[in-house]
Amino acid sequence: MGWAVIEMCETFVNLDIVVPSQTRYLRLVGAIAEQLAKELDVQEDTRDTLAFHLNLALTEAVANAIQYSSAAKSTDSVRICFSVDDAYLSVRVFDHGGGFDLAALPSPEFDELRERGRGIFFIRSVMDSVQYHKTDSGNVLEMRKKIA
Amino acid sequence: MGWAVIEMCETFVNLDIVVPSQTRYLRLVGAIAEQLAKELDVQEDTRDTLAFHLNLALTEAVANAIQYSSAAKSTDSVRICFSVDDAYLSVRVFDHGGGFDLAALPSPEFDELRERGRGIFFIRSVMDSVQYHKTDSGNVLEMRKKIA
Amino acid sequence: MRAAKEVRDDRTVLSIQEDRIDAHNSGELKDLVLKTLEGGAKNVVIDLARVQFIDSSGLGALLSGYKNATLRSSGFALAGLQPRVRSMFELTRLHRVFDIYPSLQLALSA
Amino acid sequence: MRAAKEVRDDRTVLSIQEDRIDAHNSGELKDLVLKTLEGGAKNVVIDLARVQFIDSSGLGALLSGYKNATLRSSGFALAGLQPRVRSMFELTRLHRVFDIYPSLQLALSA
Ligand SMILES: Nc1ncnc2c1ncn2[C@@H]1O[C@H](COP(=O)(O)OP(=O)(O)O)[C@@H](O)[C@H]1O
Ligand SMILES: Nc1ncnc2c1ncn2[C@@H]1O[C@H](COP(=O)(O)OP(=O)(O)O)[C@@H](O)[C@H]1O
Repeated sequence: MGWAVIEMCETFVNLDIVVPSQTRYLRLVGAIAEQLAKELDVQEDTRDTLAFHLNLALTEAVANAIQYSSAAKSTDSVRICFSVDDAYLSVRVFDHGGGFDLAALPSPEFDELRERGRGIFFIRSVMDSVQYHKTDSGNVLEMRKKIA
Repeated sequence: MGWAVIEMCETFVNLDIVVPSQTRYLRLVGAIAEQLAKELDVQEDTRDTLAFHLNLALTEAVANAIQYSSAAKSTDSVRICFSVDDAYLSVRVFDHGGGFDLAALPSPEFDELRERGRGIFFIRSVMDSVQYHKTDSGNVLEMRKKIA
Repeated sequence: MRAAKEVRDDRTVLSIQEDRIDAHNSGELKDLVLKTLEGGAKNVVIDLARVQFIDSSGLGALLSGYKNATLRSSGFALAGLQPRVRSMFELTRLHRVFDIYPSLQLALSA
Repeated sequence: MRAAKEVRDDRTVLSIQEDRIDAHNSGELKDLVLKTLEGGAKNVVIDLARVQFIDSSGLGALLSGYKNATLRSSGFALAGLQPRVRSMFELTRLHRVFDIYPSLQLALSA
């Protein structure tokens, strides 16, 4: 007769990371996002999918932050903030480029075999909400995902 | 006849992370340290040991930063910076407590079965050099490890 | 990008040795496929069995290969898609565009 | 701290269900062992087979258990140490202090 002695089930997360604005860091950022998903208090069977989705969303968002900022400043770095409020995981990716109008972005035309333009589509596919706005500390892409 | 087409072997790392000053983050910090070790360009057979050693050193250092700062400010956060220069991985852990004299710290007496006092010993065992100094942005424990 | 190139009968197999394709190495993948086609390959198979993750730029590199191959009347097939990779093709409906085989072996005997 | 307690003949087995013991949960481990001894257990075995990582505070919790057990004339053994965990005992020479068995089975048949 085994019995569970004490069980902790607190959802948490508050993590800030800063990496140089270089694509070689995408792998590490993706891996950290997966690690973080594994620490979250989500159901066992959805954990691997959540890890994949966070990896993908972060990879796409940070790649854009690098690409569309680099014209501005090549010694730049990318800041990424993870946090949980209520039942949402929220991830913010900052960039220092010219910004863009996320709401005006059309969905990709699947029949046109263009090589680009699927990044935001993937982010929207795997996250529950996506917003982009300009702030005093740069532009920020904010992605939210319900985790409970 | 397969042949390697292009191979990139650049050692890199420059990662800043900030977590709340709470022990529940030790696991995540350790996991990120392991992830980072896996991204380094070290020999396959030493990678797992390096990952373990970084996990251990970070766990001990961050636990101390949390414990010996918390008297000062409980809403504090811990900042950890990873970087590579030459063939060394250097990790700095910042704290905002009263500080201590690392050089004056005696080695643990193994025959006395005291419950504490082995953290710095482990850090010294698995890293190549350890320093502690006070700076304007807080105290910093700097640990270096040769990786090439 | 680590990859192995091998000619088997009329096919040229590019086996990708990376576990991840993203904006850091997708340009190299694109170049590799292009050079292989420029080298006269007439039937290219990309073995993705080792690739556990691909992003939108990686799909773009494969689309570039597909379009180039078509222009040159070369075959262009993908093999060994892992679940996460496969899901990326399905989300963008690109699994209807590419010639996809479960494994390299099946691609070679097709 | 997730753990399972089981009485087998004259032994009380505490199976730790965590893959990691660090300053976040070592206090709970210490309390758990202390309560078990206070409850009258006379022969405690800690099964660490699932624990992949332990830090200095975790060793401290086990030392607390060891000292308490000795004071109460109870046996205190460890079983199933994984390589990383074992190396922590060796670095601090605590493997000479504790009664350590490769597996729970061997500890129970000792
Ligand atoms: N951080 C950003 N800063 C400026 N423009 C951006 C940013 N992210 C995305 N965009 C714009 O949105 C478009 C669509 O982005 P995305 O779907 O990721 O496709 P891609 O980057 O492959 O073109 C980009 O072409 C770019 O114009
Ligand atoms: N960041 C720190 N700030 C202040 N004092 C510290 C810090 N880190 C270590 N110390 C001091 O060094 C001693 C030894 O640390 P350690 O070997 O980790 O053992 P423990 O923390 O278990 O006592 C501590 O007891 C403490 O006095």
